Amino acid sequence: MIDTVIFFVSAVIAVGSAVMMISQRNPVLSVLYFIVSLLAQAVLYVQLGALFLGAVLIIVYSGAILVLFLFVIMLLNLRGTEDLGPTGPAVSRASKYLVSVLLLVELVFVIKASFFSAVPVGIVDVAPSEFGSVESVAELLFSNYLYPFELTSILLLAAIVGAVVMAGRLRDTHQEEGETETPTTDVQIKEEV
Amino acid sequence: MLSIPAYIIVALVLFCIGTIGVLITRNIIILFMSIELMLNAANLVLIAFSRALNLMDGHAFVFLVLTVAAAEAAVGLAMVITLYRNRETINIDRFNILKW
Amino acid sequence: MSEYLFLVPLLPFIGFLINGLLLGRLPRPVVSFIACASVGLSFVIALLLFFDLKAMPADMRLIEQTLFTWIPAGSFHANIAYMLDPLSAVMILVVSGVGFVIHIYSVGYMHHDPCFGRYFTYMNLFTFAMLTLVLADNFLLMFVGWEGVGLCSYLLIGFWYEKKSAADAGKKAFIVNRIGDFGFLIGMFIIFWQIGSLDFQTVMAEAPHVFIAGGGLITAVCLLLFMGATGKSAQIPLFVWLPDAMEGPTPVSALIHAATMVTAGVYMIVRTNVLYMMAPDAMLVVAIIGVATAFFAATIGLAQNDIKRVLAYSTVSQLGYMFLACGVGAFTAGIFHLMTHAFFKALLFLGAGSVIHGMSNEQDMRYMGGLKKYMPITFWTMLIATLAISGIPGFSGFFSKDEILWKSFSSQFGHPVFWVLGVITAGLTAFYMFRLINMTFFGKGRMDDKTRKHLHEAPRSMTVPLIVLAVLSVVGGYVGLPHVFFGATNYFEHWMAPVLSGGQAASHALASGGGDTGTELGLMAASVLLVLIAIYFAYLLYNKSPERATSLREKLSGMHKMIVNKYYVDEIYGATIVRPLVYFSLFLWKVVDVVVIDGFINGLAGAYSDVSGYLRTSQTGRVRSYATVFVVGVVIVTAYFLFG
Amino acid sequence: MENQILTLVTFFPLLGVILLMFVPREKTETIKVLALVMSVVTMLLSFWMYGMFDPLANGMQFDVNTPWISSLGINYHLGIDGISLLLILLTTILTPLAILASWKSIRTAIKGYYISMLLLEVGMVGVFCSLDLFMFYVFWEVMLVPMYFLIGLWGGPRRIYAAIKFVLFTMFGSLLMLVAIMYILFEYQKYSGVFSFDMLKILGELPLGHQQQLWLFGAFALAFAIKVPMFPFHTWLPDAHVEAPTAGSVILAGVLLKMGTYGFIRICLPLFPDATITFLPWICVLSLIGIVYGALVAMVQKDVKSLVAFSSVSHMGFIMLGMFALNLEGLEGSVIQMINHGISTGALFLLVGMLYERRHTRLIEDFGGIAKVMPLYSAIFMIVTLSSIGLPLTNGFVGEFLILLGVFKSNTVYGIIATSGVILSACYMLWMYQRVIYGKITKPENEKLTDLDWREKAILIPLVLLIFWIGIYPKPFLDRMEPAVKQVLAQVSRASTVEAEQAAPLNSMLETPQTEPETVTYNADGDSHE
Repeated sequence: MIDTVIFFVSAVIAVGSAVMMISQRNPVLSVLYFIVSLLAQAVLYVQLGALFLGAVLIIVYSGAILVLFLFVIMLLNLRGTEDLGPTGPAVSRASKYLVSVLLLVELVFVIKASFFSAVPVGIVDVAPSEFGSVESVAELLFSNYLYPFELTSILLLAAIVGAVVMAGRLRDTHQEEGETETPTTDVQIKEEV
Repeated sequence: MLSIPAYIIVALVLFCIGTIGVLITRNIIILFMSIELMLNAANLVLIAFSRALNLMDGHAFVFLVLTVAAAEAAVGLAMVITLYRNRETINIDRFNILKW
Repeated sequence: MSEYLFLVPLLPFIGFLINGLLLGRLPRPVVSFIACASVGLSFVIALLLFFDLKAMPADMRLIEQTLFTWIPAGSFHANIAYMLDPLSAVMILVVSGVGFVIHIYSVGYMHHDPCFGRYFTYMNLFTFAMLTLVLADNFLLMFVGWEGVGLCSYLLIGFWYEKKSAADAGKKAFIVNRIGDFGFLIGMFIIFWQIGSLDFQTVMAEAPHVFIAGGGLITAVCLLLFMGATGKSAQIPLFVWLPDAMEGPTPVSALIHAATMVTAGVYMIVRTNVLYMMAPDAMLVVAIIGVATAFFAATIGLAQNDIKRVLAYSTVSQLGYMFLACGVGAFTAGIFHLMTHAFFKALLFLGAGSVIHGMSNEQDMRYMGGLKKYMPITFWTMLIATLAISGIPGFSGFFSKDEILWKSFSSQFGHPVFWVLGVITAGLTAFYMFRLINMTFFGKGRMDDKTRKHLHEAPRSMTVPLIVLAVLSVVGGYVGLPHVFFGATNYFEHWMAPVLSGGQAASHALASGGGDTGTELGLMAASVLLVLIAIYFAYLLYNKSPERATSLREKLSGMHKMIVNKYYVDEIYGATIVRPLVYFSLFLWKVVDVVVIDGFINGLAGAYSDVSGYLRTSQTGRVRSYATVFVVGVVIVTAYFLFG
Repeated sequence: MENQILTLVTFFPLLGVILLMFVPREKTETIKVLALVMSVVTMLLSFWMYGMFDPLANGMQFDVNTPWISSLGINYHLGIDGISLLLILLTTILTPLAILASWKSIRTAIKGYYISMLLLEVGMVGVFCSLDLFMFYVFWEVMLVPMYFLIGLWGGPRRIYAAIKFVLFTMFGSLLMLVAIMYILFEYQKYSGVFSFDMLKILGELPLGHQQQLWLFGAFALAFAIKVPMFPFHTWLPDAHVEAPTAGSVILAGVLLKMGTYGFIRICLPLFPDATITFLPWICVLSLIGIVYGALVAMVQKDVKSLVAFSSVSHMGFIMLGMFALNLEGLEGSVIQMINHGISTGALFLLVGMLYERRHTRLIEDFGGIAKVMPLYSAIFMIVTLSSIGLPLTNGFVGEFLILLGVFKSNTVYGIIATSGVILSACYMLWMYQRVIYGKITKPENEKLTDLDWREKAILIPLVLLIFWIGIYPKPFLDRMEPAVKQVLAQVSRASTVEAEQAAPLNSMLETPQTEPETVTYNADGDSHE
């Protein structure tokens, strides 16, 4: 009984904060709402027996990636006050909402049609003991999914190099001022916005 | 007692909110975050199903997806910075060089 | 001798080749010698062949010679083959004889003309084509000659091509001839379609079995062939080109537009008399058009001031007579008149030529007058010719024209109305001919004194042919003396009889028409009387008191203007046929071709580029709109799988 | 060596092209001479072939049939009969004349020009002697490309539009043809189990239902009708001619138009006899319109070349009408008229080209009084005009007379309307001739025009001789094509009788008079010797 209550609360929080996230003008607030939504999702993970992944989600994902977002927002000094130009015509905005809702309805239909008929397991009782534990995930990762695991490491490496090269400081334009190499990336930020 | 479809429906709702976010917002950062949201919605579905089928593959998969999400966010944000550096704006509609 | 038949047409052709290929390089005397010699030689051969033919028994008079097969196409065999029978014998004698005389004449006439060689080349080519036409043994070869003479008349009318009127006249002549040839061609096709061959012998033999006498098909054939004849011999609908053909040099008018080419139509009808005898209503049409043309042309001739135009209309009128003769079944009379007409009309034209030559190219009679003392020979020879053409007894014209008038009255196909119109036309002919004589030779000279000083008699090379023709136009008549005059045998009729033997029914019909000589003499007297009255009137108006002519002209001014402007026939043709045709073709080109077809295609291309232009706007460049399209795609696909 | 003669004649110009590649661009003289020598040698080869051709034998001669792409059943199958022999001769005679004619008029990219001329010749001769549908189609397309360059690169001011229009028109047609060829291929495969493009085999063995024949005939007929050109599809011709260089128009009018009519004779008539009879009234009416329409519009043209182009539309209308009279006279007339049209219109374009070289204008009113300044030119122009009008003793008459005869026998009404074409052709040609040649010299530039030099004489004299030779003694040509024409007629009369009643006025055509050959058992000696 308690599970369904937890489920409902966290589901509502997740959806609510997600909605708040996309409707914010100030990016910082939207990041924070996103973190709240992630936390709610982590609760759902735990309910579904994915203890390890819940933790990973909180620590790695919202801890690292979203902080990176925050960091970039601070870097670009965005206060949500930039003029983002006129919002598009109402009809195109409305059509976009409509399309997404339509997508939602269809997916629900898909789930209704496929799930209840094909997969017998609708309701499940308690999960086996170490279902979501770290050992089981790790054991699987290093057996069946070894190649993808290694590949993701290369992927991360590529991402890092890419990010540094792209967002690195503009060495060539400043060479002539004879400035010493400053370790930190000095991005030309225009004061006036 | 867990009703798996409920979790999936929540995931779908999150997914569609992510879609709306991508289509509506004109701020690149929020656009990225909406994409991240859609990714997480997908993870939720994976976990729900792995729970329903009692298979750990779902978890492994989610783990990999998270790493990809991280890599993608890093590169994406780097691009945002370069874009901002060139055009001093983060309104995505300004970048329409591909216009006919 | 008969194997030299092919030489008759071939010699002028050789003359043509020599003069043509060595155009600028031969000195004038050589050119004129080659030209005249070739025609002269072919005349001599023709004469010899004539005597050969005469030696043969009457009903077997035929010389044939096949050179080579021309077009062998399955069931259709056309070969180049020449045939000489009494009819074509007469024709080749006339053509080569008169042709030779005119060649001699034109040596003098064209003496000062820069394109001397080109003139004689065309003249030789014409003689070749005319001889081929007359000697052909099948319709196709005759058609070759037919178009050949059409071409030569085009070249010779437009000889002085720098004059726009001459070039136009040439083009007009060719096109009108072509319209005639259209009918001739279709007539030939029907004959071939029905009989399967185009040779005269087979056609004349097979015709009675294949065609039903008097039936629709045979009438159609005859009318179509007659259409060809009207085109070539300038009869009512298609006569407009002959008066304009006077733009060419005078000897050309004499040879082509008086003596030979224009008579090709008559020859063709006489050649196919078997067909015509089987289609009486076609004969009726021929007669009607003949007499109508005669009368109509004579009226126009009354008011013409250009000496050559008067003669041109007189030719049209005399041709009308010949067609009248053929129409009433008197083919022999037609050919006889053709022969005599060739003599005196050629003489008239050559005379007019020497007059113009003397008057330094002045053709308008109003500026002439009193030339009698300056050009005695020309005057006397032209007087003889005028007497002949008016039908004064003793001259050739009388015998041939009177024969036609009598046959038009008495023959089985004839009708008194034909005779009445014929006699009136004879009167008119006499009137305008003597008007011409009086205006040019009598009265006081109306030309300015510069030309008066230049007035001179034509040189010997021109006057000798005049004299020769004058003799012929007197003597020519006695060949065909009607037997009503003290029982003389009509040599010409006997000579021509075998050719008409094809239509036995016709020949005895003619004989029975002979009837009582009394009426014949009576009619003859009536026509002579009318002619004398006309002559007196002409003398009265144009010699004694010219002012009376002017007063008469005012009184009948309306009618006079009509005649002077040739009943506006050219203008009517221009307005009803030529101009609408041009506008219709302009319409076809500008509207149908450019607007409709090209418009459709260019429109297609335009529409294609518009559509692609429209589709292009979908590339807005904004990432978000692309994302929307993604989602829409996903929705559609899932919908398809869900509900599809 | 004998049976390889066809390959030699077809691909000898290709050898010329290869040799031309090696000559450096700036040595224009050597390029020109080499191109001329190559085309003249091809002409001599075709004369030799003409000598060896046996006029009496039925079926295809000099037959070469070696498998090429055997998996698809494509054979390298060449062979000619009377009709293609004469057309090949026409091609190999006109090409050297065209090359000689463009000696001075072409100054830009000379090497490319002569290469495309020789390539064009390969394409043309190939079409005339290929007996394999696939090869027929390949040569058909090969011929299109150089023609496009000829019009597109060396043409007049609106050359791009004209070239594209020309290519699109022909391409549209030939795509339909490709579809039809494919259909036949699979139909034959279904029937005999093996793929084969071989015309003779398909002709001999493949039974085609009436409905199938209709569609196939439609596809092929459209492709050829555009090429002929027949009435509604003709608008590309005047543009192409006005913009093409002199040599281009000579080849275009002289030979390319014959592709369409040749296609009808070689493919449409024999392969689809039933459809031929069903479509007969349509094609006859269209060609009649073509005759009258072409003549009328030609009358009001301002530009001599477009006048001659429309006259070609009219003449080709005659040829089509003669062909669809479906009797011996009509078909022989139309084949001989193809040769005549090639010669007389080719000569006309050469003459107009010579005037264009001197005065750089083609408008009729810019001329006048040429006869005074250029007498020999005017004389030749007169002869060619007469041949195109169809005056007896010139080649035009022989063809026109036979066609009219044939048409008259098959349908009198068509015959009468067609004969009116004789008058119209006289009108527009003579009117043009008078405005260009006769009259006083109105424009000062016309005074100092020089008469023909030796090169131009060398081009025109052979054509004039041909005009008179065919006009006076066409027997050798008519004899050579007779067996081939009888062959085609035999194949067409195979049409099932059920069709005959439907086309009532034409029944007189079916029982052609007594010369119908003994039932020619179709000796498919063209069988590939597996």
